Amino acid sequence: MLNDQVVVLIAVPLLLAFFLPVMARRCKLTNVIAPAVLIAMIAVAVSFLFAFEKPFIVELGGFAAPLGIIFYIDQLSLWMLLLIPVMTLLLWPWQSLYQGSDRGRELALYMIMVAACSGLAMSGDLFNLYVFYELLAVASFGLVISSDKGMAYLAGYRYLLISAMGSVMALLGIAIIYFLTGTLTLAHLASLPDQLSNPPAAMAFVLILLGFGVKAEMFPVNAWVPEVYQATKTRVAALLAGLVSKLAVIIILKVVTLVMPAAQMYSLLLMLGLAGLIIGELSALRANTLIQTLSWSSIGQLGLVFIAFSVDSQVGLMAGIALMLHHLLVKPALFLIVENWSGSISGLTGFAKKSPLASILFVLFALSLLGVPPFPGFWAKYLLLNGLLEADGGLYQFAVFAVLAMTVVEAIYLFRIITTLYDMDAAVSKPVVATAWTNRLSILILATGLLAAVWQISPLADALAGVAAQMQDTSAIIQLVAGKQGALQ
Amino acid sequence: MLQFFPLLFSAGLLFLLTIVTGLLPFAQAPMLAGQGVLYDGIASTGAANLVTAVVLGYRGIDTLMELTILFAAAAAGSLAFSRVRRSAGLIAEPPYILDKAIGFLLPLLLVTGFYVILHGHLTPGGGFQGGVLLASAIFLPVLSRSSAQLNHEVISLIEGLAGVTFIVIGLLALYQQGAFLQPLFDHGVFGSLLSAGSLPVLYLAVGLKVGAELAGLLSTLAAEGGEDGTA
Amino acid sequence: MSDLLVFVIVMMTLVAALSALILPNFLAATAATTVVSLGVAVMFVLLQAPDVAMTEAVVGVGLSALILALGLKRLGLWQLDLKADKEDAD
Amino acid sequence: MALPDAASMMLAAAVGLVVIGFAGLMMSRHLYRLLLSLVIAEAGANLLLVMAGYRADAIAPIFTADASMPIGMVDPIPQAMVLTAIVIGVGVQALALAMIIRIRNHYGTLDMMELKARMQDEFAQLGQSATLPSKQEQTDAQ
Repeated sequence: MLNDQVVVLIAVPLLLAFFLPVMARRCKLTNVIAPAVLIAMIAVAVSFLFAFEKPFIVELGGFAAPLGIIFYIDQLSLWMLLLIPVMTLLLWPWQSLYQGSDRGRELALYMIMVAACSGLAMSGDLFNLYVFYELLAVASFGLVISSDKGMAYLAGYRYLLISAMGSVMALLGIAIIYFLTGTLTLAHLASLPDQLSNPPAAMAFVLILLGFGVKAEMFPVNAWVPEVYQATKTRVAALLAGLVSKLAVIIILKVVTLVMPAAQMYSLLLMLGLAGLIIGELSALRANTLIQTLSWSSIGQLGLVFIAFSVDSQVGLMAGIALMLHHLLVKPALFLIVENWSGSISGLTGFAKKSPLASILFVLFALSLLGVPPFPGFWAKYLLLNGLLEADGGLYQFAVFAVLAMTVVEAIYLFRIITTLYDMDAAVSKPVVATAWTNRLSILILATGLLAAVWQISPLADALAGVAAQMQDTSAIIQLVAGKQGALQ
Repeated sequence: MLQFFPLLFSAGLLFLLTIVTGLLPFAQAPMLAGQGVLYDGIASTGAANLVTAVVLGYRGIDTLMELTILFAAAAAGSLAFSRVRRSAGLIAEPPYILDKAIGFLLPLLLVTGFYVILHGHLTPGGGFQGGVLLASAIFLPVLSRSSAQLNHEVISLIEGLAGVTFIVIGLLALYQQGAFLQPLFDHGVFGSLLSAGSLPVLYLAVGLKVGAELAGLLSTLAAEGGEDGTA
Repeated sequence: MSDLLVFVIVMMTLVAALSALILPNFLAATAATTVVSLGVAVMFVLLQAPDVAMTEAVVGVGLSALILALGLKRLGLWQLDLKADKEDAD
Repeated sequence: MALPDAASMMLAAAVGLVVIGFAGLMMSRHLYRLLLSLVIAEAGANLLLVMAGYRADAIAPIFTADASMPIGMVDPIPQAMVLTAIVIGVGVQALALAMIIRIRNHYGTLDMMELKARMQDEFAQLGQSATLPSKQEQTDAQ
């Protein structure tokens, strides 16, 4: 059947990854083969996006739901399956420190990351999510240290410790849930609310939330973010902030909507999101390099995403998905633009004179990040405020003020950067490094995407509403899984 | 010096986990999924060891991903040392006993390793445990003779081929039976060595891959890399 | 399973875990970690999990100890005497 | 002295290992000790997971001549999961050790507080200096 073929999106990058170190030693073709495979994956993902409107499940190994592992694929998964190879290709490491089989190993880590992300987008099994998450974690440690600097190893080790601590927490949570229910399929867990409405289950949920929250840059477990993003290569930071964090958010979204749709859990998510937003944006205000600013702002933006998902309604889901996809597009572009603008922000005075195009694009993306009207960022924030105003509860009202106040803070630091860039009177203090054409192409593609989103905003909104409706209809998922099970017995 | 906050956190965690585990139904596992595996395991996989049935059949993709994690860790580990000046082996003078014992230990470890791997579907053991034994067998010469160096090309070839075998068997199942990693072939006579269809083949791939991966990691940690130019 | 046996093993494991954090000599701390793995492996046997016990024994007691020992050598922390390491600050 | 029953003692062992590991992760300053703490915490989590599938008076889930019926066997799924988790753990551990060795070679110390301070210094320098990262990377690489 066609729907079972979706696993090739995991199998093929892995197949390539296992061979890359051997292959890279022998021939120089690896620099072409890996991107070619990514392009083929994009084609496959597009064909899937057009072929399937309704959610479907894939039984791995042909074993029905509670016994085996299932993939549950809805519209959001299909979108992510498309975006994963696209973003990886845009942030591809065309230049490298490594040669020979080590170059092959570096590329293999990228392909493994692609496979792990695709798996996370599809998996519908709690432990399988954990395994894919660990795979993503190990691949990202490898990417972080691939800049081969002392501080990258140190930041990477601190990241590894936090991440491994999170994994232990997630594993404890999974163990507690298995104690209570004896099953791991998310859709099956969703049909067992009685076993899961007690204190141990709540504890398990908090542990899982914190565990998977590490990569999603969630509040108490995000200390690694500014360190790693500053210490490693900027494009790896872009990949972690743009793509990897979104997949971690999707895990949390799956667990919240299916396993634990309780009011307390939504308020917990709201509080963590608020803390992330406030701390992230206020620290961004104090940052003195662009990379620092962008990493703190990334924490703030993901705080916004969590706030959106804490609203238990279709508008909330829609706002969350919109914010997520918007950040996925904008943050990597900003990281790519500032890749060669190192040093303090004040050192960038008058840079717009030397590199006008990059400065204009920076302003464009910054305005969208801030949420200025014609840009998609505005509509995402607008949806979020709508959802928050509809929800009742004092904390949600407070969240409205917090979101608005933090938007002002965001405006302050972004405009400070922009005015520095466009300070036309000052002499440019340092030379501008030309960016590689591949970089420029990536940035231009992302900018085109952003402008296309401005132009096509209403069909996009309809599509988003459809995705959100599918996500909210959890009973459909339960029935889909249970129906398959009944048919087999 | 003891810090206040970590102590408080640990005490809180201890308290919460104690309360929560006290509430858990110990020794009466609900087994919503497990019961099905117990009754259906032999019919769908043919393995007498049901843990193997789960590892390679019901949750085969977990195992594939786990192999990939080892691969990624080994790749990242060797990236870490790839740009460092290589130094000589770790041990300058091999201990006499180790040097003499190696001729006897090496075949023993290899045979035990393969035995454990190939009986994984019948008795406790399997690809991981056997793979670790293989890794120590491969690594032993490096430990005992400073001159012996692992052939990294062969190691990466083995790990590549083993991984590819696992995926190709999975894809074969996808195109023949309709599902990725579905068990293939006849189940054979229950309880005999050549039974359980494709499971022993998969376990052999797992064992070889784990062995090659870990041997590579060990030799990376042991032999390569001298002093870094300091900062 | 006999209660006394379980008690002894649990105590051994917990004491070993604590001493892995407290012992000033890193070789001894590594050995204590291996004892933790050993204790956990025995508990796996008591919990009717022979496969897991075998893995924990092979990996935790054998491989992991080997990896940690190689690390100790490379880090220059391999000291057989009981003198406290200067770099250990906790 | 009456001993508590075996079940609660083993649960206590799992909880104890996790808490000891976490306490070590938060209180240690030495990079190698942090890694040991991680190994201990992982062992505790694995133990809890195996217990999730345990049943009183049940046998191991392996069919033999003596045990040919599936009744009264423990749950095989958590055992398979722990098998996976153990191997993942050892992979991460080896990678962590490789990173520690590189950190030690680069900075010459293994004390987390000192290393953290030095990393913050480096970041502060990045914020002040006008050097470009591409050049710095090249000098680093040599």
